[in-house]
Parts: sequence; C-alpha cells; structure tokens
Amino acid sequence: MTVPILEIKDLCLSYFTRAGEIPAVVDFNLTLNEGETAGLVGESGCGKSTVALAIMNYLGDNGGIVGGSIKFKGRDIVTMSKEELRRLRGADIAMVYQEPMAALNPSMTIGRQLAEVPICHEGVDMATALKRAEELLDAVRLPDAKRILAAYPHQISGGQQQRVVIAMALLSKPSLLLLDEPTTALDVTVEAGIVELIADLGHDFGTSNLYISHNLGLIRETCDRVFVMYSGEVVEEGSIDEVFQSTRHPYTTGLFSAIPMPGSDKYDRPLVPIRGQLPLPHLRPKGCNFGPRCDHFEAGRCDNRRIPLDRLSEAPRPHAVRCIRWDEIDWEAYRPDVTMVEQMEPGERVLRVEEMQKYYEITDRSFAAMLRGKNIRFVKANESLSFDARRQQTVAIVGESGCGKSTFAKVLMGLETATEGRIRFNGDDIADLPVEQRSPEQIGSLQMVFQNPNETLNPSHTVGSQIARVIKKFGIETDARKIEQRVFKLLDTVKLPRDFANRRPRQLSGGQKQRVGIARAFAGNPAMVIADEPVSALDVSVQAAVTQLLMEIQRDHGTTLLFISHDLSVVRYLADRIVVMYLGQIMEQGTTDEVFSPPYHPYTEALLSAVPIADTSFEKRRIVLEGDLPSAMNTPPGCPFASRCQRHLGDICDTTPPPIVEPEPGHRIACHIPLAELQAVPPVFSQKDDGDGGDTPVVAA
Amino acid sequence: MTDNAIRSARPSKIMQYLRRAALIRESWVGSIGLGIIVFWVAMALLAPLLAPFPPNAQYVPFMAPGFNLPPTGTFWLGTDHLGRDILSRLMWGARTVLFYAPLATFCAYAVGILMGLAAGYKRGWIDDVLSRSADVILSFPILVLYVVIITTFGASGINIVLAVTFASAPGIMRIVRGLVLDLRNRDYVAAAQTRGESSLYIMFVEILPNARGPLIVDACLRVGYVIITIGVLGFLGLGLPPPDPDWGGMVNETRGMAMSFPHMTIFPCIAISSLVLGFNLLADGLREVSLRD
Amino acid sequence: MTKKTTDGLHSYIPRLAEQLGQGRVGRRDFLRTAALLGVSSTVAYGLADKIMGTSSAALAQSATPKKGGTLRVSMNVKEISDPAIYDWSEKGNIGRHIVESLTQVGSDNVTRPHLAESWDASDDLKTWTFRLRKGVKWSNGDDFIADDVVFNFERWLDPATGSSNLGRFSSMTVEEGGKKKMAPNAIERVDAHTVRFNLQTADIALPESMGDYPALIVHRNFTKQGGNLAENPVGTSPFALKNFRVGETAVFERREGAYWGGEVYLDGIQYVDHGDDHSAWLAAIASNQVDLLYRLIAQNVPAIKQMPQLQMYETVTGQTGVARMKVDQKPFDDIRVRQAIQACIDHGRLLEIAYQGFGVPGEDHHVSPVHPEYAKIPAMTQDYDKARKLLAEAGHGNGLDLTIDCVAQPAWEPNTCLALAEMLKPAGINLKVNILPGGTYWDRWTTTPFGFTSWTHRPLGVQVLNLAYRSGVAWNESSYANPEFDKLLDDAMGVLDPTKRKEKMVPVQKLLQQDAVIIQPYWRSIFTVANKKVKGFEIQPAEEMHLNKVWLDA
Amino acid sequence: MVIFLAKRVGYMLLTMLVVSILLFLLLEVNGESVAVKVLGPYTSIEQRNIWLENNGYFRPLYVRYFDWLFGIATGDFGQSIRFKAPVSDILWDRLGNTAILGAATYAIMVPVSLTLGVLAGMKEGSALDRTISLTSIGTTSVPEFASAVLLAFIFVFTLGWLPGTSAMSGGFDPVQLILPVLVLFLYGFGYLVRMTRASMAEVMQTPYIRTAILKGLPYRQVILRHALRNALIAPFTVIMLQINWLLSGVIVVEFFFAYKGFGALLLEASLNQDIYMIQACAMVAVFVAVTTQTIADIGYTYLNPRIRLGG
Repeated sequence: MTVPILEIKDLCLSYFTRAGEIPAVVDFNLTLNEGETAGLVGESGCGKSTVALAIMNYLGDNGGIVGGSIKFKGRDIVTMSKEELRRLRGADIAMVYQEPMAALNPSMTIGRQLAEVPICHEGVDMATALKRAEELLDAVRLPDAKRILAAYPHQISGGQQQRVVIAMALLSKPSLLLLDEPTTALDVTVEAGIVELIADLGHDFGTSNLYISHNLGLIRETCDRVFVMYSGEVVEEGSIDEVFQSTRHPYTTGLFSAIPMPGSDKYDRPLVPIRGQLPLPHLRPKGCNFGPRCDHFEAGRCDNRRIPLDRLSEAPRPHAVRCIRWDEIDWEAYRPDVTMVEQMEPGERVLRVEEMQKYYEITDRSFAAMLRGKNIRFVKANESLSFDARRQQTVAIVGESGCGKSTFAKVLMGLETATEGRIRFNGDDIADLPVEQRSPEQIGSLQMVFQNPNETLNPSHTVGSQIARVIKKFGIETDARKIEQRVFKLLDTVKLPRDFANRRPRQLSGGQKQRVGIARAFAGNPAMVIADEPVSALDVSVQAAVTQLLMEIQRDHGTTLLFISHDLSVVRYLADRIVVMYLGQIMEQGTTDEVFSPPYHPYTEALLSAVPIADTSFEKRRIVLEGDLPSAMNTPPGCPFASRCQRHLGDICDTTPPPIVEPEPGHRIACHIPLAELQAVPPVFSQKDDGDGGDTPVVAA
Repeated sequence: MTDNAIRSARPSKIMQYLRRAALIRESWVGSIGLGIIVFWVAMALLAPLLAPFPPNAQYVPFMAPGFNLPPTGTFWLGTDHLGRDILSRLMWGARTVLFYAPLATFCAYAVGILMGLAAGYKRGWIDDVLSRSADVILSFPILVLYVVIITTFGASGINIVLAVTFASAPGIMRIVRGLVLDLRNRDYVAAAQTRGESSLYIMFVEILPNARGPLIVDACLRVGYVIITIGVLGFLGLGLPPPDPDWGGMVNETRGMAMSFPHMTIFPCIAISSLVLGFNLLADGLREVSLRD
Repeated sequence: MTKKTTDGLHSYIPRLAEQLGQGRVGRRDFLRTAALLGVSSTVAYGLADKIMGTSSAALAQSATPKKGGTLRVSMNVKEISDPAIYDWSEKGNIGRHIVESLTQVGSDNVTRPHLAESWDASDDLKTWTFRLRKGVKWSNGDDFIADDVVFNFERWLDPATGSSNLGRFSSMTVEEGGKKKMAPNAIERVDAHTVRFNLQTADIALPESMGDYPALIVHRNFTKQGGNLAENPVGTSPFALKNFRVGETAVFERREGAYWGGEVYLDGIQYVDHGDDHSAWLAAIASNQVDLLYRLIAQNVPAIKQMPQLQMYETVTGQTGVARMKVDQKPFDDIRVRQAIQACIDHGRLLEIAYQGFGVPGEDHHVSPVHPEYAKIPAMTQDYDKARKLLAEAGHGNGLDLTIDCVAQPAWEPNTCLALAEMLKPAGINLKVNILPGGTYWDRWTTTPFGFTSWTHRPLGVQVLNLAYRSGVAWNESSYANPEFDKLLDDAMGVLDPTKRKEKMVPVQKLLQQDAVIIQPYWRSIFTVANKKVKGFEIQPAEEMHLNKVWLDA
Repeated sequence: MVIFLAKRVGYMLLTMLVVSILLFLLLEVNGESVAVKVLGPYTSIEQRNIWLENNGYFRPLYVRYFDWLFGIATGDFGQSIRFKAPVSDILWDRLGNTAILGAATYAIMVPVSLTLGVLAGMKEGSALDRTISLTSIGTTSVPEFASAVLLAFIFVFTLGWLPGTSAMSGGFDPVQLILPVLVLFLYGFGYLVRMTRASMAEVMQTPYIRTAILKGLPYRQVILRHALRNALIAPFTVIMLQINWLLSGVIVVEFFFAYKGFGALLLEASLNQDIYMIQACAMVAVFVAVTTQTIADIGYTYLNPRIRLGG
C-alpha cells in the first residue's frame, strides 16, 4: 500500500493560558489517501480548525502539539525544522480560509500575492509567476484574469476573493489542501459555485482535501469520509454513507435531528435540540464528554473512564464511534422527547404591504456628477413590495445579502419611512410613520428579534434591566415590583432561570442571549414580531432550540411572525408563507408548499438547489449561478435576476420588467417564462429511491 | 429560588465596580501605575496631616535634604530658594496637580463626549459642523493654543481648565464619535430605536456606557498629558499663580539654581514624571486588561 | 600733569575742598560733586589726593592690556533704531557702541565727561555751559560739533519724538496748553564746540541725565538719513556695527583710525541673545559660549562660585523695587493701612529671603546709601502689635485681603512679593500675589492699586524722588501728592553742599517714610560674570556696558 | 485623485480662513488695545487715535479683516511691535531654524521609533516587547522641561561635554543641536514607538499574515513585504501629525536652550503681546498643521489602496 498523504496518530493539542494547559484536541487520528476528501464536522469550539492549523504546525504562540504525530507523506511534521516546515507550507500543503477578504493582504495587488508562491517555492521569475497565476485564475473560473491580477482584494467580490484564495492555494500544486469553512462567509448561491469548484479541482489537480465545516450538508456533498468532532474529540468517523445513514453516536444523531431536512415539518417532525451546552475546555466532564447532554447516558459507565474510539467492523478504515453503548441502543426505535406544536389556522390580516417602495438618495459629490447636474442617485432598496401577513401566521422573507430584506424591516419598524406605497398594520398606515410618531401601543405590538446574539443585548446593562425597560417604556407595568414579576415571567417563557435577570450579557452563551432577545421582543405583547435571521449565527444544536422556542411562544401568544432569512431549509421548516426577494423586488411568493415545488421562479429554483442537504435519502439537481449580485445602485431595467438567470430567455428579460403570473391564487411569480414551461421544470429535490428523473443533476445552461 | 433570594443575591453596584477595578491586578504594569497614583492621591489628601511644614512658610533658603533646624524640624528634601520645605510643597503641590489635571480632563470629557455623541449619533449637518470645528481647533499646535489663550486671558486655574477643555475636547470628540459610529449600528441600539427611545436615552444609556473602556484608557493618558501641560505652562511662567505650590512652577523657579542646589529642581521633576508615569502605566494596564476580556 | 588751575572751577569747588579737608565730606562725595560741577576726573582726583594726601595711582591698570580678540556677551538684542526712544538699558548698551553720550556714569557712580569735555554751571544751577571735545569724528568723516548736540536736544524736546528725555530734561521745557514743549532759547549754540543750556528751574542732575542711555548723541543728519541707527549706524564710538539681527545677535568690529578716547583693545564685540531664560544665560557662560553676561541674577550666584574659570562682579546700586500703594485708592487711601503694612516689614529678612542677602535693606524712602545725599535716619522695626492696632483702627480688625501685582520675571520681584505676603500674614493681612507677564504688568503699572515696580539705578536720590513722588508727574505710580513733600524736595534740590543737602534730605526721607507710600524691601546688588580672561571690565550700577577699555587675556 | 486633492486643498484653505477669522477677532477687535500695545502704555489717547487713524483702525471690521487677510496672502504680516521690524523679516529665519531642529529630530526619531516599534510589535508580549514598551512609556512620562533640566545638569554643568545653549551665534554648529534634539527625541519617540508597536501587533494578528506564513514565505519576507506596509500606514499618519506636535514641543526646548526658532519666537511674542507676530506665528503654525494633515491624508490614501481605489 502506498504511503497515505496524511496520517495523524494520537494527536493531542493544547493551549497554554494563564489558567494553565487547556487541551484543545485529544487523541485525534486521521488517515487521508491520495485524492481523497475528508470532512471534519462539528460545532464551534470542537477543535476542528485547530487540527487544520496543527497540520501546518502553526498553532500560534500559546498553542502546541503535546503528543502524537502528524505524518505528511511519511515525514513527521511535528519534528520538522522551521526551514523544512516553511518549504512544506504553501508548496505541499495549502490552505483555504474562512474569510477570503481578511486572508488577502489589502495593500498588495492580487497578482503579486499570487506570484509570491511560485517565486518563493520554485524560484521562478516574476513574469513566469504572473503567467502561472493567470492560468490558475482561469482554472478557478475567474473571467478577466488580467484585470484581477492588477486589482486589490477590496476591488473584487467575496466570491471572487475566495476563488483567488483557492487559486493561491493551488499555485504550487500541493498534495494536500486544507479548507477551513471556505464558504461560510458567502451567500448561498455563491457558496454553491465554490463547492462545485472545489469538487472539480480535486479531480483536476489530484489533491487530497481536508474539508472543515459545521454544515453537515456541505460535508455530505463534498467529502468521502467524515470525522464528527465534539469537544476536542472525534466522536464518530466513517464514510459519508456509513455515518449519515447508520449514525451510531448520540451526538451525531442529535445533530441530525437538530437541523431541518427536506422531510422535516414543524408540526409532524419538529426539530429536536440537543439539551445543555458544550462544556468549556477546562471543565470537561469525566468519561464521555457528551455524557451530560446525552439521552442514553448511564451513570457509572459513561462517566467512569475515558471512552475509546470503538470500531464497528474490522475493515482497514472502518466506521468508528466513541461511545460504549453504541450497540446497546435501539437506534431505529429511539424517538427523543419533543413538544409537538399544533397546527394553527391563520387569523385575520395583520399586515398588508401595498406597492411599498424605498429608495435611498446618494449624493454624488464628485465633480463629474456636478457638471452633469446629476449628483443625486438612487439606491432602489425596495421596489413595489406587496404581500400580506395574517394572525398566527409565519411569513418568511428569503433572499441573499443585499436583497432588501433588512431595509424592509427598517421601514416596518419605523426606523426609515417608505418612499412610496402603504404598509397597513392593524389597519393603520405606518409606511410614513417614523417610530417617534408611533403610539406606544403601535410600537409595542410590532417588535423585533435581531440577528447577532452578541449585539442584541447591551453589554453594559443587566438582562433584567433591559427587559424591564421595555415593560416600562410600553407602559405595561409601572410598579417596580410588578415589573420585576413580569421580567421573571418572561424569563420563564424563554426557559431561562430567573436569576439571569441579574446577569450581564457577557455571562450568557449565544443561545441564551438570543432567548433574552426574544423575551424582550415579547415583553410588550406584540401582535407581530419580525425576526431578522435570529438563528443564523448560532450553532445548529442551539438553532433548533431557539427556533422551537420562537414557535412555541408564537403559538401561545397568537403572534404573527415575519421571519427574515437566507436559509431556505430553515424557512421551509418554519414558514407558512414565503416571499422570495432579489435586488429589492419580490420574485415569488406563496405558501411554503407552493414555493418549494414547481412551478418555481428560476431564482427560487437556484436558491433551493444551493442549499446543502444532509439527508442522504434526497437527491437534488445542481444549479450553479454565474456572476455576482449586481449593485442596487444600477438595477437592470428589466428583470433584476436577468443577469444571472439560468433560464434567461433573451433581451426581453433585460429590458422589460417581468409580468406576474399566478399559478394558484396567492402564489405569484414574476417571470417572463411562460407558466407552462415553469410548471414543466422537475423538482429540485427528489427522493433517491423513487428512481425518477431527479437522479440526473441538471446543471444550468 | 425565591424572588427575594434573587434580589438579595444581587451584588451592589459599588461592589461590581470594585470588582471590575480589581481586574487591574492582573496587569502588573497597571498595578504599579495605580500604586503610584494612589500614593500621590494619598499625599494630596493627607497633605495637611503629613506635610511637616506649611507649604509657603519660609525658613532658611537653600538647605540640602536632611537639614535639621531645631526646634522647627527636619527638612527631609531640603528647602528651596525662599526657604520653603520642598517635601511639604511637593505634598501640597500634589493637591494642585491632582485637582486641576483631572478637573480639566473631566471638563474636556464632558464637552467632548457631548459633541462626540451628537456628531456620531445624529450625523448629518450636526456632525459636519462639529467635526469641522474640531478640525479647526485641532489644527492649532496644542501648546501654541495654550500659550495664546493663557497670555490673552491670563494665568489662573480656571483659565487653564478652560484652555485644556477648549483644546482637548475636539480630540475627545473624535474618539467618541469614532466609537459611536461603530456602536450605533449594534442591534441593541436598533432595539432601542424600535422601542421609540429618545435620542438622548440612546446616546447616554445605550451607547455611552459601552464606549467607556477605550475612553477610560484615553482619559488616563490624557490626565497624564494635562499634568505635563500644566507643568509646561508653569515652566514657561504661565502656570498657576504662586505661592501655592505647583510642580511645574517649582521646577521653573528653581532650575536656575539647579547647578548648585539640584535637590530643589530634581524632586519636583521626579514628582511630576512619576505621576505621569503612573497614569501612563495605568492606561497601559487598563488596555491590557480590557483586551483580555 | 594738571593743565587747569582751580581758577576755572565752579565757585562751589573751593568750599567743597575745604569740607573734604575737614572730613565733613567723604572722598567719594567730593569726587562726585566735583565731577557734577564740571571738574574733570583727573583734576578732581588730583585735588582729592592733594587734600587728603592719598594716591590714585592704584586706579591705573595693573597689567599691560593686550590687543585683539572678540568679546562675546550674552544679552537680549533688542531693536535699536532710535536712541531717543530707548526704553531698555540693553538697547543703550548696543547703541553705545555706535553713538556716545555727552557724559558717562562710571562704575563708581561718578559722572565723568565724555563727548563733552567739561562744563560750567551758574551758581543758581540754571545756566550750564558745555564744552564739547574737539577732534571727535563721526564714522562718516564729519566732525562732531555743537550742531549735533543742538539737533539732538531739539529732537528730544519735541513731543512728537516721544522721547523720555522730554521728562529727563523737563527743566528746559515749558507747559503750554497742557503740553510740554521746549522753552524758547533753552539751547544755545555758542560756538562750534560750545553749547549753553538755559534752564527754567535749577537742575543739579543735568550732567547725570546726559549720561543716561536715551541721551546718546546721534549725527545731526540722523533724521534726514532715515532715522534708523541699525540701518545707518553713523556714530562716534570706536566700533562699527557689522551684523545686527533683533533677538539674535549684534556684531561690532573696531573701526579703523584713531579714537578720541585713546586705545581700544578689542577687535570686536558680539552680543548674543539667549532669550529671557536666565538659566540659558548661565548655561552659555558655563559652557564658554560667551565671555561675559549682561546680567547674572542673584539666584545664579552660587553656581558661578563653583566655576573657577569665571569671575563674578558685584555692586550695590540704587536698583530696587518698591511695593507701592496707590494712595488715592481703597484701602490704601487710609494711611493707617499703609502704615500697618509697613509695620509688618523686616527689611533685612526680605533681603535675606528674596535676594539671598545681596544688597542693603531699604528704608521705604527710595534714597539709597549709595546716593550722595542719603541721610541716615532712624531705622524702622517690625512691630506686629502696632500693625494690628492700626488695622483695627482702620476698620480691618478682622483681617484684610489684598492683591499685589508684579511681573513674572525677573524672579526676585515675585519672590519679594511672596516673602512680603508671608510677612504680612501674622498681622491678619492676606496678600495674594498676582504674577503677570511683563507686557501685562507694564500696561497697568501706574494704575493698579498695589503693585511691585522695579526702579533702576540713578546717580542721585533726588532724581527718583522727582520722577516718582512729586505731585502729578507722569511716573508717579502711587499718585502720592503732598505739597509739603514737593516743597521740601525743591529745597533739597537747590542745595549743592552735600552735607547741607543731607540735612535737607532728612525731612524729605522722613516724610516719605511716614506717609508709607512704598514698602521698599532692599537696595539690591547687581551681578554679572565674566570669564577670567576678560580684563578691565567693571560692573556699572545701571548695567551699562563700557567696553572700550576691556581686553582679553588670551 | 485630482478631485480628491482639490477637495483637500480647498478644505485646507477653508480651515485657514476660519482660523484667520478667529485670530483676527481674538486679537484685533479692540483697536484701542492694539494701539496701546503698539505705542506703549505711556501714550496719550490723542496719540493713539492718530495711530489708529493712520493705520486704518476706524474702518469697519470686515474691511480691516480683508485688508489684513490680503496682507497675509501677499506675505505681509505687518510690523512686529517687539522687534520694530516687519514680521516676515524675522519669522522666516526662525521658521527655518525650527525646520532644521525638527528635521534633525525626525532624522533620529523616525527610524529609531519605527524600528523599535516594529521589533516590539512583531512578537507581542516578548521580553523585547516588554522592554521597549516600558522604556517608551518611561521616557514619554518625563516632560521636556524636566529632561532638559536634567540633561543640562549632567552634560553641561557636571560633565561639561556639551554647550549649554544653542543660539548658534557663531554660525550653524551641529554640536549645539545635540541637547535640544535629544530632549525632543526622548519625549516624542515613545508615542511613535507605541503607535507603531500597536499597529504592528495588530497586523501580526491578521489572517493575511497567517496566509503569508502558511504560504511558506520566509519570515523576513512576511515582515518586510506583508506586515510592514500595512503596519506603517497608521504610524505614517502619526509621523505627519507629530509635526504639529513638534511645533508645540519646540517651544519649551527652544526657550530653554535659547535656540532661535519659531517656538521661542511665538512664546516671546505671546509674553510680550506682540500681536502681529502672534497672528503671523499662529497662521504659520496652522498652515503647517493643516498642510501636514493634508499630506498625511493623501499619504494615507496612497498607502492604503482600499481608500485610494474606492471601497
């Protein structure tokens, strides 16, 4: 047998802080053969990025390898000299980073940054190096490579930047490519392109890849083998099919139940959060790290000693699990406890948005603009939005960054006023009513849950006082004692202990902060709550809990939920109605079922296709969009999506605004393509076993 | 847990601040700085008790450190050219310095924070006007500004405070404005806005407390700088009017004699440098600690 | 060696000589008075030697002067365009290396002939005849003649010039419509080398006044040629201005050709401006960047004593400072208040604390022991009980808050005020010292209720009394107006006999002292310092730089 | 870029204009007091009025202002009261001297501070970093006047190695620059070191430095090519703005060492109420400040492609 590209044995990594040695990764084993792609998956803090950096022997000043070996093509990286290591880095092992913008030097042209690699490792001259760089930019499918070579990083889009980083990694033809969350910072449609690129390049360049991600769906789509990590340990490893189909670790199963799958449904198959929290590295329990959160925990056995990685078979690279009870549990029969949510009928109309339009004026102070006399330009953030929301209903607004969904939220909240159109909320037109002019009742009945858990609470004030302020502000209670009681009740509602009232936000985890944010939004008994990506910044296990909580409270209060998200899988799970936006306009809207099945708007279709699916029983058609999102400053006169559309018809798309077709009452699609043609499009997802046409991926023309 | 128990478990505000302040122990640099400052604050507060002589009383001029004049007492750091006890003057001088420098800094902060909050939160023309005015003031070399102000309006404590306020507030405004520009985009500010909170509430309750970290660090540095400024003005003869001791003035009055009687000059120099060092070290320590958070 | 006989002398000289012989007049007083009355110093010294049997040969140089070298002097270099309006002795010092005065006050405080060779005064001291030195050449080749002197006097006495000489020679002026102007026929050109002055009032100090720095004689075409000495430095002195930059430097070179005053040793003089910071002056001489300081402040004296290469010069002077109270302003309009303050003062201690004891204690009447007419009157003593009693009578039994204005530099002035404040405390007077930048103080020096003003040295005591305490005169900063004082002062000024004048001065001094117009802490010594290689230098009480006979021992 | 430059220059002029108005108002509104300062306190009201009349002080304020402004624009700052000479005769020489002093200080301070700052920032928390940081804090804490007194005490009086003043009376003498430059250097370099260190340390933490290291570049190249340029953007601005600080800093040093520079001139003018001189000095100081600020802005833009080429 040939020597594996990478062979990691019993690797132990630690960080050394003032508090002492903190083990970051324990007992890590991995073998990667030529041309293979391995995935490391786990939630934040599980040590997966540390492993990647250890492979480059780059752990910073306070980190170190305390045990084990990392052999690259048989040579141990741990014992290499600095010079050997330097020659290895960038040449034989290369890395792609999470934030492409940050990974590129802002004050050097891309050409020079790329050229450095062959100059440094192969000693070629600048001209040759630049030529090589240009070839690679072509290889990563960047058009106009010459322009990009001369550009600075900030002059190109995020997707382009990531392609540059990938090109940089591949320049010296490395044998091993480390990909650390390479798509997390990108929009979903861009992500799809990068994922496809990585897969193709693996074949073209023959690299072995180590793919690190928190996203099970992405791992499934990109990797051959998967290593599930939890709290510094691999808890389960095996081939994709083994791990995804016959999961044998309670944590892995927990992960799968916590993420929305195409088959999950909020009423029939709700998400199941993993209870508890990830233990801090220096407070790990004895025995199984996952023990305290495990439904199958058995005192005396699971917390007795360190749990070894147990092989399920004797194959050379078997499916292995770090659980002593894996063969005792009846995996088929196991159903975790979960509160089922009853289906609710939508009530009366709460919100009606009619032809709402929001333009921002940009004053162009350049001389040229002044000469032309046209120094005011408009950013068309929202263009004639119309939709309704009813009591108890969850309406999702879906779209990628820059689609105008946040602007719409601002107008709704009264932080901005609409340029045109009406927003009727409980009968009042609030489109032109800034928040200062709204009555406390109006404000209180329209509240918001924010995206970033670290920013949603003011770090300077206690949790209790921040909730109390809302209660006071909306005049719900005035007596101090009653306010306090109400704060406690709200904390009960979001399932947080009452003594959290005295805590400061920094003492809370992300999920807990988000719960407080929800409590704060519901403090004024709102009729409608706008949730702006409330779970996107949270780990998957926490996401499920917060999502479920939101739904429960919604049901208990009969609240209308306006859910803003870019994640179609969450939306599909959660929403009753979906509004798909692109560049400030509504492309499609309808009930969840209507939007998720043909006829699709081509953009909806692309979005659906871009969602990574962790469920191996589903197959999906791949549609990769070309190009980047156009700027909202100069939206095309025709269909905003025309420039990237995979079903582009011709000039009509570019010049004429699309008509709105209504296949069903309430299901509206803005597209030039005849309805019949749209209806003929096969669904993006299909059950694997069905054996119909869904098996063959359809790539956009 | 009962509600009452929860309430009693709530730590008092003062304790919380003390606990935060105690974090400085984690930085030995900061601890030393704090130690120096505490030493001088103690000297200042206890000057009436500790100082062996009245600060302006005149005994025998030019006596070296340790001079003993029975039955009056011992002059541990010697006497100055007017026969005043240098140790006592340093102690009383600490009062002057530790009164005017923080007062001036505080006033500058009060103005600077107001301007910075308004400019950074309100933006628009308010920002334009305030920022431009700040630019104009900041374009003066700062000591030039002090000299012109003090010579025009006369040397007095209040004028020094006003001059420092006038000259420093724009710089503080810039810092605050920068912080506010960042903080105003936080979700909790949006949350407050969506509750219809007034601008004043948002500026002072939601934004300002979160800007305090960098501001406290800056304030420490600035107090040090103001101490130097007051010293320099004293040195140039534009400082606080005598006879009340002022360290810069003490250096100024005696430096002509430093060759023969170095003690008269060197002790005030050490005093002023050590206090500035204290503030600089504390600022460094605070920064270090706050980065660790 | 004496060419003149005593016959040509003023009628008073024989009597003076008699008194000297009887020991009623000191040698110094004799020399001084004789000089004032136009007796050349050689004659006067000879007379004195003859009478007293002493020898002035000791005055001659002890070593042979060497020629050559440039003397570097640290002094503020101020603008020098017009000597008539000089207001700082630094200006005079630079100007004096170009243009000269008719008389010169020596380091011994005796006025000697300079451009004027000799002079006579009438008995009533109202008619003065000055004979100018012959053979003096202007640097442009012109002869120095009486027209030059007349031109200067007429210019000084024209109010449009703005010269302080208008007051200095007020005996040559008349008032007309509230304005002073030159009296008709006040200056008379007798011949090419003789000028006669016809005074309105007797002025014993006329020759002294002619030696003052604003009385430097410029060329008769001065105004025509631009009126700027720096740009057109035509003068009679042995030096020529080579380079002049205000605030930086002034460089002189010895002129070619003979100088009327005999041998001049230095090749050149360079003044260097080291700013207002006295430590810079000290540093400059300590590190041998200059050879001579214009002024050494008393605080720096100890430092000099540690540097063996330096020679310090000291002289007791009529330089002083007075804490003067404005007698027409509250609370100083009450004489008891002023007297109470006076009673708190221990002059000796003020001298000790604020000026390190260099000088003599003052007696609050602005006449110095160095002045010829100084009369010894009973000393005052510190008496806090008296002070408290007076204050209580004046209605300030519960204490009194006062503020005194003074300049920030030189340091002895605020220091004196600070010491004064300490001294007033036991009597319940709380004196706040308001230290001002020079410019600010001089804006208000005549108007502030309580101010500390420095007064420069003047050869005669009566000169200052005339300038500062006579009713209604411009520099009467205290607004003291006492007809009795004016009359007594007139009496004293009409007397030539030093002994008699001394007697006449007793009531003058006593009256001023009793009226407690000023607290005069001390007469201060002034100092300067030179490198030991600088020879032939003498410190002059008015800080004038007379460098014509200075030489460098290289 | 041209537009940017034009904007900066226009903005500069605007600032100067505002400053000139402020200065004019502060010092010249009261013609009477100007006359007192020019003619001296002993003059009569009549004389003052004649002077005021002759010098156009009875014209409306704005006419006087524009007249004055025009004078300044053409290099005529009026007549110095103290020196009885045109302000411009004195001012430019003095400014030149200060420029020499400043240049000498910069020639030492900038390379030393940048080197030390970069060394300290390269490895944050190392012994070298600690030493450099503490030293720079220490020297920054000693005011200029204290270090001037101490250094003069040691090098002039005790050791006698260096001249005590820097009046340059015998022509330019580099030895006389040593002490003033040393004092300015000691007080100023700490700030620059700390700025550079902070900037360098921040850059060393950035992902692009990690990228560069993991590209396999030699450490020298990582520092020189990737870190330095980005780390020096902030210090560059500071260096330019320090010129403004230097104009203040020289006051004490020039005063103490009797250096014939701009700072001493300004101080003496202020102490002697030489208003035309004060006005001229202040205008010049502001001009220097605004110019350096503009250069700093332009340089910052040049060094930072993100701003230069639009974000």
